[in-house]
Amino acid sequence: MASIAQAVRMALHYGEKHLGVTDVFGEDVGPPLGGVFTVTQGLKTAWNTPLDERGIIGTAMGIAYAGGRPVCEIQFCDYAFNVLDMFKIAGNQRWASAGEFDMPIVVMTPTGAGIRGSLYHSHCFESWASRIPGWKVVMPSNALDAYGLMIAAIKDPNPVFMLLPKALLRARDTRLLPGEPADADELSRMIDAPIGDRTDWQPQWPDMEEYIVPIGKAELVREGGDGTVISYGRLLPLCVQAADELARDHGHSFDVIDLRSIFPYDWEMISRSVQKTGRVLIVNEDTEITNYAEHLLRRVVDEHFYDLTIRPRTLMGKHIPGIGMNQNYEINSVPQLGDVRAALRELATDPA
Amino acid sequence: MASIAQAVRMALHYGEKHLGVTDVFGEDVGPPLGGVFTVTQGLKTAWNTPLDERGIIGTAMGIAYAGGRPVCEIQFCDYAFNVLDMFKIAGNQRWASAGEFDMPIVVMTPTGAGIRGSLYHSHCFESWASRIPGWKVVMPSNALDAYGLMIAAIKDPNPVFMLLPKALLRARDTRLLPGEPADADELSRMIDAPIGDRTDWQPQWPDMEEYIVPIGKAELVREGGDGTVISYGRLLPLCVQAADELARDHGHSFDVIDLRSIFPYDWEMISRSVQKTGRVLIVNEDTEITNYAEHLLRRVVDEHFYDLTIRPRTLMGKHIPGIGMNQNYEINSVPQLGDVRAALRELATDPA
Amino acid sequence: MPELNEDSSDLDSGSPRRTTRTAAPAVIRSGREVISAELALTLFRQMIRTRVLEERSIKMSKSGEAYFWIGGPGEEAFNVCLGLQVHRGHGPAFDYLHLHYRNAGVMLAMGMPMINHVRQLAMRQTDPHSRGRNFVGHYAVKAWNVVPVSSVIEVQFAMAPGTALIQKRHGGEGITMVVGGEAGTAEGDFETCLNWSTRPGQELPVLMLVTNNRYGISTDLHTVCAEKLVSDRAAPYGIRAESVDGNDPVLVWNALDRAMRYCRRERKPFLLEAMVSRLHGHSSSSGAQRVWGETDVLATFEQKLIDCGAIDSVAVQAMKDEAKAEADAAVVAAMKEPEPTREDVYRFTYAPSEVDAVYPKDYTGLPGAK
Amino acid sequence: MPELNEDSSDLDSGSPRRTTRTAAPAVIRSGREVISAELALTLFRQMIRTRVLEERSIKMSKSGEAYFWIGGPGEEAFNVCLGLQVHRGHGPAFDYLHLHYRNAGVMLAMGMPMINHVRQLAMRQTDPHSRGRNFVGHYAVKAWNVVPVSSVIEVQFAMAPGTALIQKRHGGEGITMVVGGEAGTAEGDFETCLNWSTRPGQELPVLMLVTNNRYGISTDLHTVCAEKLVSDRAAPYGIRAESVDGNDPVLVWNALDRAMRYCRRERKPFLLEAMVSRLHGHSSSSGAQRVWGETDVLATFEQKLIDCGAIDSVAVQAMKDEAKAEADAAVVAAMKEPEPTREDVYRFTYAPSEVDAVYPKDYTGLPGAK
Ligand SMILES: Cc1ncc(C[n+]2csc(CCOP(=O)(O)OP(=O)(O)O)c2C)c(N)n1
Ligand SMILES: Cc1ncc(C[n+]2csc(CCOP(=O)(O)OP(=O)(O)O)c2C)c(N)n1
Ligand SMILES: [Mg+2]
Ligand SMILES: [Mg+2]
Repeated sequence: MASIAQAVRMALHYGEKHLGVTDVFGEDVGPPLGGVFTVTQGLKTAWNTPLDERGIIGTAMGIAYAGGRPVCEIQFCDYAFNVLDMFKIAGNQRWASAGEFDMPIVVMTPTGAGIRGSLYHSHCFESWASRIPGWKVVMPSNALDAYGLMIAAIKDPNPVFMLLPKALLRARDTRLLPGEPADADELSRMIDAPIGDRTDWQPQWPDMEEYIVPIGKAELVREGGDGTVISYGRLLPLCVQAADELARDHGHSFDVIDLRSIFPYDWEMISRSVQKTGRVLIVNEDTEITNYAEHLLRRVVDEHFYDLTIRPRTLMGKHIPGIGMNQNYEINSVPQLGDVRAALRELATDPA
Repeated sequence: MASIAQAVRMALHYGEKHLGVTDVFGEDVGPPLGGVFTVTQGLKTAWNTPLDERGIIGTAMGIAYAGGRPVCEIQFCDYAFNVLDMFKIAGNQRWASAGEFDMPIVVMTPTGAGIRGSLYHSHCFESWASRIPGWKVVMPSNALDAYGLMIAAIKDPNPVFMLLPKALLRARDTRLLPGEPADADELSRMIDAPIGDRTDWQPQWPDMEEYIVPIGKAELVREGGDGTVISYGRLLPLCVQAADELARDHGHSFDVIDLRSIFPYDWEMISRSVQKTGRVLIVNEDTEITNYAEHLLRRVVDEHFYDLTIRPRTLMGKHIPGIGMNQNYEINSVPQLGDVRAALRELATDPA
Repeated sequence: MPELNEDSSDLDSGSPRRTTRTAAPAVIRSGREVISAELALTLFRQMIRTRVLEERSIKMSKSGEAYFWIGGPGEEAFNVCLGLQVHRGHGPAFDYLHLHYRNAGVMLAMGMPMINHVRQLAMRQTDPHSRGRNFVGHYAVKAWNVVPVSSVIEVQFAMAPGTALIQKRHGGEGITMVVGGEAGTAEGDFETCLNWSTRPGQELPVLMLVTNNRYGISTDLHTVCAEKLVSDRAAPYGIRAESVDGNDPVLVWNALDRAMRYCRRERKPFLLEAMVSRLHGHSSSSGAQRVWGETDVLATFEQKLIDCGAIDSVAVQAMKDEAKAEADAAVVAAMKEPEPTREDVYRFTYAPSEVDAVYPKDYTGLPGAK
Repeated sequence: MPELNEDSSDLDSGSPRRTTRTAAPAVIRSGREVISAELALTLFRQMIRTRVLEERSIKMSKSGEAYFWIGGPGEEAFNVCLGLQVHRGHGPAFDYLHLHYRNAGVMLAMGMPMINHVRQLAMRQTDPHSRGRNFVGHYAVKAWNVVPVSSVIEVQFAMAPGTALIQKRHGGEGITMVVGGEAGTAEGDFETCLNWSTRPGQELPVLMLVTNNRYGISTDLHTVCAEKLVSDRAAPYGIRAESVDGNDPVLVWNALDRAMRYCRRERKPFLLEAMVSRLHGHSSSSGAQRVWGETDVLATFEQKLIDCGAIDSVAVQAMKDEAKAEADAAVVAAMKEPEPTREDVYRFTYAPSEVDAVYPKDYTGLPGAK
């Protein structure tokens, strides 16, 4: 029943308590705010940094060098673009030093559109992240996965990007996290900071259990024979919804794959499904030129060209310089439920 | 007969004299060095900046706002990764301001491997650049195109990346640029700075003529029916060499397309050729995940899936954190002539 | 418009006591500094207009007529004093402005009609700054050298040397002004501006302006930064600098006047820090509620003007009413204007280019796309 | 090895005149500062070893045994004095070193065998720093807290606060040292280090070290930067700072000693700038020819030691011969070692991970690739 924001917070708490996390930091990450999306409220090791993304990533690297276990935040992925060089360095430390130095850092950052964020709170990061060798990149679409992926990210001794679909941060899971109290209101009373003065507030952490979503493992969230739909993050629920509607209204059924890990990705599951259906659609909201979906499509074409019965497809955001504030911009440049439904319909019905 | 370095230099001189270029600047771009690759020697408006890439791009934007016409350099594209946010801003100025402000800047930067540059003088930039909407991106493979593309880049009132394949910078064209003296030694005496003290040196510029390679226009450098080969920059000459060898030794013939413009690209030429051959191979040296070649492949699959007679292919660099100093790393991670030849051979011979 | 009077903004709260003085003063003083009473009233009127527009904007963000608000309540003195001293025009002979997102007062004082602010806030197609694309306060006015405001903190400080470089070459008195908050000075771009403005023999007429409200969103400056004053950062570069109480219009006016005069004449940089209040928190994302602990420059200036007899409370009320009417009219008009459409998505991506074979006019989607 | 004697390096040129003094001095002076004669000879010997290794490296880059050279001839005093004062070891109780590409002398003084430098230069599989992947001088030694040197200028200054933060918590006397050139201080990362090392109540034991050779490749500092001294940059943050003549080993030793002592005890940052020479230009890319206009710290120190009777020229020559023999032996041995192979390309990309379903051990190419 937790939201993604709560799930990540509880995973970080678990990390502080059991996995040696020493520092959770970033702009407005510490008290009093606990993160612009409440993700870091009440955490013991959370602290506020200067407004300096390069300092955040550099310091995280330094902490990791010295044996600390840092989780840092870039407040919005839109503000990570002055620090790609340091991401590249973090990703190459082990390779460059031939195994002398690991770089166990987690960088979490909200990504994607859907909160009327205009030009600078709507960017995507997965395609950029996928281009930085040496990193792992994960992106949950629900709270349970967020919990399990964050714990995996902390345990992994390599740099990991935890991309959080910002429009889903408040979305509640239908399932309970292991250790979470059954009553959502009780959870909220325990771990959500009160409105107003918080100086004396302390969270009461539920006794959470370890739960891991292995990096590189996708989840098959719907099963069917009329096509393979690959997505993750914010658009995954739309794919599921469209698949369910098409099942109900037209009897089409799809394999819907929640990729969860952008890199490494679960090629085995993709491959198996494509061989079965011969039809594939990859859906994300990032801009459409040199988009990570195009990589997946290339893999599919490389290895399953002769298994495809129809043209393999992508559904992505338009190649434009930003998401406009007026909703007419977003609606017409980022895939919407209607677009997803239409694409799935076509996937199922296009004559082979 | 000019080298690419000389051709760019002469285009910049032409720009200063006839097209209103006000500033050519970057680290070591001005006297005494005139650029680490000699590209800016002797230019009237060339000046040295502090060692600060963000200052370089920011200042270029400011100069453009105030009506100047800047061409700036990032010394190696490997050092552009702390300034992607500013590239994004430059690319969105016109869109964000709904046409109020243009952003006529040219950013030139050496890209790619081939000079034993180890981790930080071997990166590619075209895949990154292609992800920045609002920019145009060009990349010559020979001196004449370098001259014509640089003049086009200067004339274009939008931001343009001029990516220079660093390993080809000293490669001489077999053709003359319009206005270039016929004797290469004479050219060198006229415009190459002397070794040693340069304080009193002045270049003698030949009277160059305007020559434009339109942005978005590819060149068909070889024609044939056994497959379409799309490349640009450093690997283009390897594709041509491989095609010529295969023509001579095995009678295969290919359309070899020098793309020249990464964005916008010449879709018409690609499309026509793919329709003709039904076989396509895209070659570049950038890392293989979320690579620009995968975008082109996706376009081909989108529009010509049913025209393809065999699996469409890409040949790209490996997804690793760097190019290693020892040649065994580069040889085994970046496409070499042998790899290109093998890929072309397969393209022509794979049974439909 | 009945809502107008029902709108109990904090402008109306705390009715200042009337003065007993009779003769209107010629000048308004603060310590040793003065401005003319006439100027003081002009400032005051523009500050009221600014505050009213901001309050109306906050209301819109809560009513659903708009979605996001960010702005400068508490910074009116600084913004208005700045806007009124700009040499407004196009090209390097005039001033360039690299603003951030709290500068409505600058724009109003320069002459921007309220409706242009509202059009952006209400995401209208008629929004001249961004065609309904950008957040409110993200102005862009080519005719006035107001370069596009970006949400990305501090990047404007890396761009400012560029406009100033052209101005230095051009000659004359045009200068570049660049504005940002104090937290943002932690980004390297602030240093870039200091450094690039002082290359030997190439000193640039850049007026660096920092509005120090002591917070970056929720983060108290004193918990993350050791500097006593942001203006101390100028010293290593030999840049002149000053810090001024931004809640005192007399001091702010004169500090800006001195700083601008220096930049205009000497063609060299200056760093001016103004200590300001943040009266509605960071933005609508943090609730935009009125904060009561901080000095309200409008209230204190009003009291001062009344105390010294420069104005009476009737005239004050009239100014406020007038400003509210202006703001309301702007909102009513803007809300009737059309929204951007699907066709707007690609527009104004590329400037027309005679050397581009694919996009000679504007962006039309992927190359060759139907 | 006959080549050894044929190799007429500039070490042998300009034979210093013999001293007439007889009793060896107990201390070596420079103005009011002193070091013991014993220490001076140790420094001198390590400086010779460093110079010899660099000269041998340049030779390799010209002979084709290697391809690229960059290093620190002219900075020997600074580098050796630094290396000898490091608290060497693993973990936060010991010093962390964030070096750049001119610090061979630091590593030799710390005890690195010459061959490990040569292995990297010669791109051998046995190169412990990078397995033949990185440029020479890009050291990485986990056991000594020497974090990987990166070619990217100044990023080490953004990382240094991180290691120092852990050291501050850990207690003890371990400090973080970060080294870079003067041109690089124009990057924002230098400011990041100043700022993050002085968060109120969180001051960090970071010793920021700038070797000022007045050039960034071809660019004269005084043409692009107004600062009088890089060390002036510390002032706004209340950081202690000093500039020292890097061509005087006595002064450098003591300046480093004071700075380190301050950081170790006070757990606060210090900025030390050393004015140094650049005796072979920027790198092999710019020819690596000997530059004759600059002070050669090795020659002047040799003269000083001879003048005061601390050593005689026979002993000097013996030291040089010994160093050359050591360097030559290292080269001969390294060149016999294997090169990396095709199989090395992917190795050491990822650390083994029990939570990774695809790469539990290391990278194996694209996921699921055969
Ligand atoms: C590069 C960047 N990082 C983070 C943010 C998110 N953000 C928006 S405003 C803000 C605080 C700015 O504080 P300050 O510079 O003091 O200006 P103020 O809002 O107080 O006027 C932050 C962190 C951003 N917009 N840009
Ligand atoms: C971020 C970055 N930009 C540019 C370069 C290219 N480059 C290598 S060394 C150098 C000059 C460095 O000068 P300085 O910091 O003074 O150090 P020095 O080499 O003089 O010791 C430059 C520009 C780089 N390595 N990294
Ligand atoms: Mg602030
Ligand atoms: Mg230097």
